[in-house]
Amino acid sequence: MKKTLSISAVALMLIGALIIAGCGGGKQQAPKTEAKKETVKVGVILPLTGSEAMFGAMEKNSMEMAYEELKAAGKTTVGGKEIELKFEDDQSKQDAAKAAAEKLINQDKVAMLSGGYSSANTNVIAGTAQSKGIPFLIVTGSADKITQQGWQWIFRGTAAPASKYTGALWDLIDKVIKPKSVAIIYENTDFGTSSAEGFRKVCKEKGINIVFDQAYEKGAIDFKPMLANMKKTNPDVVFAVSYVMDASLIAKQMKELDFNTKLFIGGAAGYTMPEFKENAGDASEYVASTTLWIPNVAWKGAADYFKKYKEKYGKEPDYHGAQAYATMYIIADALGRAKDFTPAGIQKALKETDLMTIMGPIKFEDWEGYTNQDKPTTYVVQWQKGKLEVVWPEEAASAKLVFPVPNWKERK
Amino acid sequence: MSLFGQTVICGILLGGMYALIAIGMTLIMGVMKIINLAHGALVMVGMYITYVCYKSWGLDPYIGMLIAMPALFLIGCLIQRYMINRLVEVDSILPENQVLLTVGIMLVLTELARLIFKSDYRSVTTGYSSSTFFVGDMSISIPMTVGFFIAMAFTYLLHLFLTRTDLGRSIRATAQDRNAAIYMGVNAPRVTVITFGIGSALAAAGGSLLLPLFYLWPDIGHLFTAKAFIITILGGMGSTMGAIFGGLTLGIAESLGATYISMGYKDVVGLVIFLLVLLFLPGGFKSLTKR
Amino acid sequence: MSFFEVKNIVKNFGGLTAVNNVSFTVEKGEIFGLIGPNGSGKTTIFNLINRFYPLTSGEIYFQGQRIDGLPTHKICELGIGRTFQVVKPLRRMTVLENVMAGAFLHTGSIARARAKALEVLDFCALAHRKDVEAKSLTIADRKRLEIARALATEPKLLLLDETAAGLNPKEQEEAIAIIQKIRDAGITIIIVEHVMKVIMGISNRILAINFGREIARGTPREIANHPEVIKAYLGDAYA
Amino acid sequence: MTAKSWLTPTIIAVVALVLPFLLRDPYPQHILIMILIWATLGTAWNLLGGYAGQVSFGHAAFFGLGAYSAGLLFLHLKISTWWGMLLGPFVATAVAVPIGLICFRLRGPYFALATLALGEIFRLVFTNWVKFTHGAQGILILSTFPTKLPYYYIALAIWGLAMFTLNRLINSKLGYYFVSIREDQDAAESLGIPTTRYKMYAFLPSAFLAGLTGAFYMNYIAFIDPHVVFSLGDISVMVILVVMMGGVANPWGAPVGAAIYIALNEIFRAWLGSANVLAFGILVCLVILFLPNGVMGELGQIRRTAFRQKPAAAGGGQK
Repeated sequence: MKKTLSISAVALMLIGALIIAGCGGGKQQAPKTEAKKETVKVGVILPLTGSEAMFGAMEKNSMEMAYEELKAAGKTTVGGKEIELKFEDDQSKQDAAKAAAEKLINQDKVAMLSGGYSSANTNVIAGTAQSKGIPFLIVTGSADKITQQGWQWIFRGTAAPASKYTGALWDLIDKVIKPKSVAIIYENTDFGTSSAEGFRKVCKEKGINIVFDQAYEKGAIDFKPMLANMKKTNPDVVFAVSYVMDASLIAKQMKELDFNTKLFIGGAAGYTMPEFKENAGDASEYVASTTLWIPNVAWKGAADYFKKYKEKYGKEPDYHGAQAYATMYIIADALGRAKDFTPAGIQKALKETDLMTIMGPIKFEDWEGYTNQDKPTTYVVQWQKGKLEVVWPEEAASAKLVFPVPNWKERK
Repeated sequence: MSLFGQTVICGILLGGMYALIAIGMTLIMGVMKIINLAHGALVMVGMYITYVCYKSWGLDPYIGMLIAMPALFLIGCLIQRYMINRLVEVDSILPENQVLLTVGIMLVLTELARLIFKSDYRSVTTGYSSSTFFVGDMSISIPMTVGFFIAMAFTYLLHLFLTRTDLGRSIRATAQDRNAAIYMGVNAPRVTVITFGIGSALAAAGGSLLLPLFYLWPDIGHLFTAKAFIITILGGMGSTMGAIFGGLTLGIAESLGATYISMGYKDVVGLVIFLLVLLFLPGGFKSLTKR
Repeated sequence: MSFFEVKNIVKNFGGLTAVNNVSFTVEKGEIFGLIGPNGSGKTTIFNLINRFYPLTSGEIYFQGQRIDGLPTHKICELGIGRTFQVVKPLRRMTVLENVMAGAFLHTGSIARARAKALEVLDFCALAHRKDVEAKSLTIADRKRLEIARALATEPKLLLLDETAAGLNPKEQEEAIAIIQKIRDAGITIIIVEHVMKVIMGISNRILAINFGREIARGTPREIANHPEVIKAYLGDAYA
Repeated sequence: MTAKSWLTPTIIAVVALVLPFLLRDPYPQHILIMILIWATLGTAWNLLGGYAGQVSFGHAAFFGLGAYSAGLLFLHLKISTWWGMLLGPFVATAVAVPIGLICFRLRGPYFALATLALGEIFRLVFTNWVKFTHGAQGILILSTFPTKLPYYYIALAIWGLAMFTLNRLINSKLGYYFVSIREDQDAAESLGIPTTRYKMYAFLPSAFLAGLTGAFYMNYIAFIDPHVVFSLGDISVMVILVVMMGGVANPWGAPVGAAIYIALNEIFRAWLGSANVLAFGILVCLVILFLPNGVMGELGQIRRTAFRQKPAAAGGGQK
């Protein structure tokens, strides 16, 4: 009996191996109809299922939209070859991200990689790409350390290191807000922790008193105990790094607690998204946030992108979509300039990038310990009458900052 | 002092919400003795039904609840009848494969929701979503208070149902000793089907009450499943009153933990209490009243 | 000092007293019977002896050593084996493996455990079913498996809980034969039994209890004629 | 041991050794490595859950401790994460001792829930103890080897160790005792089996192997964060699924389950797009409904169907 079991075990394992080998031919993805033309493959790894799927889907849509535009303009044909996007789902899990990266590099022989939403998965993809010597252009993953390793194959254009999201904010703080005390709350994720760390560091340099500093686990129903505790310290300004829905709950519950500050500033992520306004309702009014992008930013094409996306997919995109859209343009630009499609050739072309996108000018530079990292342009925005307005830097402003904001009870 | 008061009030209201979700689970666990990891997913389905009612027909979540509950009752009955009850008859090495079946159900429900509704965050903003009243300088959320009292009412109704009706008594008999109940002529498979249905309907009620003040996306279930377990064990499996006490204990413990330790560690506080009760009071709070 | 002694044991479950101040002694080599109506506390006494439940108060001695307070497995190690009224076969193990699980108490070697188990199975006339999974045994064979498994731990004292319950007359005869064979092998036995024919036929002495309390003790004949015992059983019959 | 009983392991060993030369592409090799990782983790779980019947919903704790032992060595002492392969299993085992002492007082669903809670506590502590663990930022290293082959053989060796350990344990007195405890703890105790101690004998090697797997995972994937390695859904529950699909209490259960899980996951991911997790969920339901003891378990069952009979009802109770 033991024997039959073991033999069937072997058989099963072999069958399993054969199946894998079978997919090895790469036949699972039906060849495109225009396959006669040779292609340059670009692997894109995004979370299409799992907890981050919402953003993965938005980024995939945006890239496809950009691709169609480029194609219409004839820019997807580079050096006689057609750019082909190969999307892989990382299931919001890093095992799958690793598998996807391995598959794209080794099986599909992609010329370069892109994608990467969560910091964790971006880390794994970057590690794989670096050890294989394949260029990887990050879309969203913003952990500081990804571009701090000195990894030559990793490029980050449309995303800032998490601790640099606050660039424009400091200017605003120095010139207008001049707070004596700040409170920091942040989700205990990679992005939240890095952002808070960056903010804390600058506060200390500037001698701003941090009166409250706490991390929380995302997905809570009730933030009031933490907020009540924070209210007691009476900070001039609150700086909060939160996911979309935590952000709206925090705003709402601050209102419920009648917790007034001179200004509430979100650290990108949740506080700029349409879902934030929808859920927080009037509690979103006057909430400010740093951000990398908003639809009415001055860069050419930004508003068009927003409009087109909304028409096509029936939903408002946020800066994640813009990142993906701009990334597609960077890819097409770099591949268009590349002398050959070897990894080194593409790496060189990427390095020489100097492109204007809807995210602003993109260049890959080495600075402050970062490698191949674009110097981000950041903005401070504020919700005013249910619309997101740029309030800083002043030259890009679409509205004037309301500061200090009126107390909850003084609002209509 | 007002900080302490505010913390406790938040805890009590939050506890009421937790309790409502947990009542369904404690009923199911009490009768079937299985760990139902799909419970949160059932809450999620209930929330989506209420959400659709709101978006399509403008029904207030409190009314949408009346549609979501029977719908979930039906879904629960089907799951129990055609899936879990099938397993009870099967001779497997580990009875825990029932748990794994609920994991499968959870995956299917979650991914179906994702296919239909995408992963987008949804929310229902009603006029009263963030309305409050103040006692001294302590703020009290109105929808949470309403939810709290509805939770209490459901618990009381369930208690009446379990003690006053024949069906309720059959459910209790099955919970106490399945074999003995069968000898006494109780149709145990049917009772478990109805129990699972009621448990699911209560999960839907909990979800609907949370909808105005929370939000919704396909993976939301995970948040609730863990809480519901903790409360079920704190209160004692199968005890509706225990679920209320368990919910309040967890709510208050989490709030105090968030205020006085750190928001990041509040879940640890809940889990530690959970472990302590498991070890030193294995019957939950229910066993205290029996002595 | 007696071979085995139970002294004033009491067990409360919540407000309920299941065993109330029961004492008895058992001498080496005898068969000691324990009778009483349903729910009178017989099985509870077994569960107290091998410490499935802790005593509320009282003392238990085995070969001069106090054993209440020792964990269950230790009590078995000292030489007290038991069977269960509601049989507990290790369902997915074969009959042989069941008995081997008992035989491993005194050896670490599979070969020796197997030899010992085969020997015991032979003794209990169960050898022909040795490769059957325990879950597919008949009730009579399961009862026998209980005994075989306990015997494999080489007990000096064996607690038999309702070994003949649910058996037909022929199977009861066989059960009696096995019990006597065990006694003849020099193992002391305490037997809880509902089937009067069995217990009256083989016990040296009998203790009758009701509502957790002693109501009579003596030889089988004395017990059979004891008014309290008759009342208890008639009452039971009317219940 | 007869010559025959050595035959199949030898064949498997030979096949496993030459397999990477048949599948030279790094992608299938990566799949094989993932299968080996899950096979080892599954084998560790199977020892405790399948054989001794103690269904742990918290094995991610040991996997994560192994991974973090390796990662933290690098983070704080700047020494290679490979040393974690030595340290990790022992850390996991050491932590398992108090956990075992606590949880083995509980039975059935209570045990399962206690381990679940402990696993979650580890995740939360490692997330929030930022100074020591870097919290959710995780630990990132650069892979040591550019090719897959070294990883493959290390993973194979670990799996071999796991299979060897499992086989040695279950084909000894311990194996009989484990199964006795699983089948009926009271009966086992009454047969003189110190059940808590023997549960520990199953638990400690199980934690050791899980820790070893975790340490290897750190080295191979080259990035860990608490959310991933202490995950309830993706590690603790998934390992149970893997074993249950393959076959509970069957030495080949974990490897077969791992092969099915990883291979199907990849196939579904490639073919079904965003419906891949849905397909997996449906598959889980079907497997558990129709193959309740897993693929390997049911193979044995089919053999036995010939004289299968309904177990007689256990005697009614006097209680």
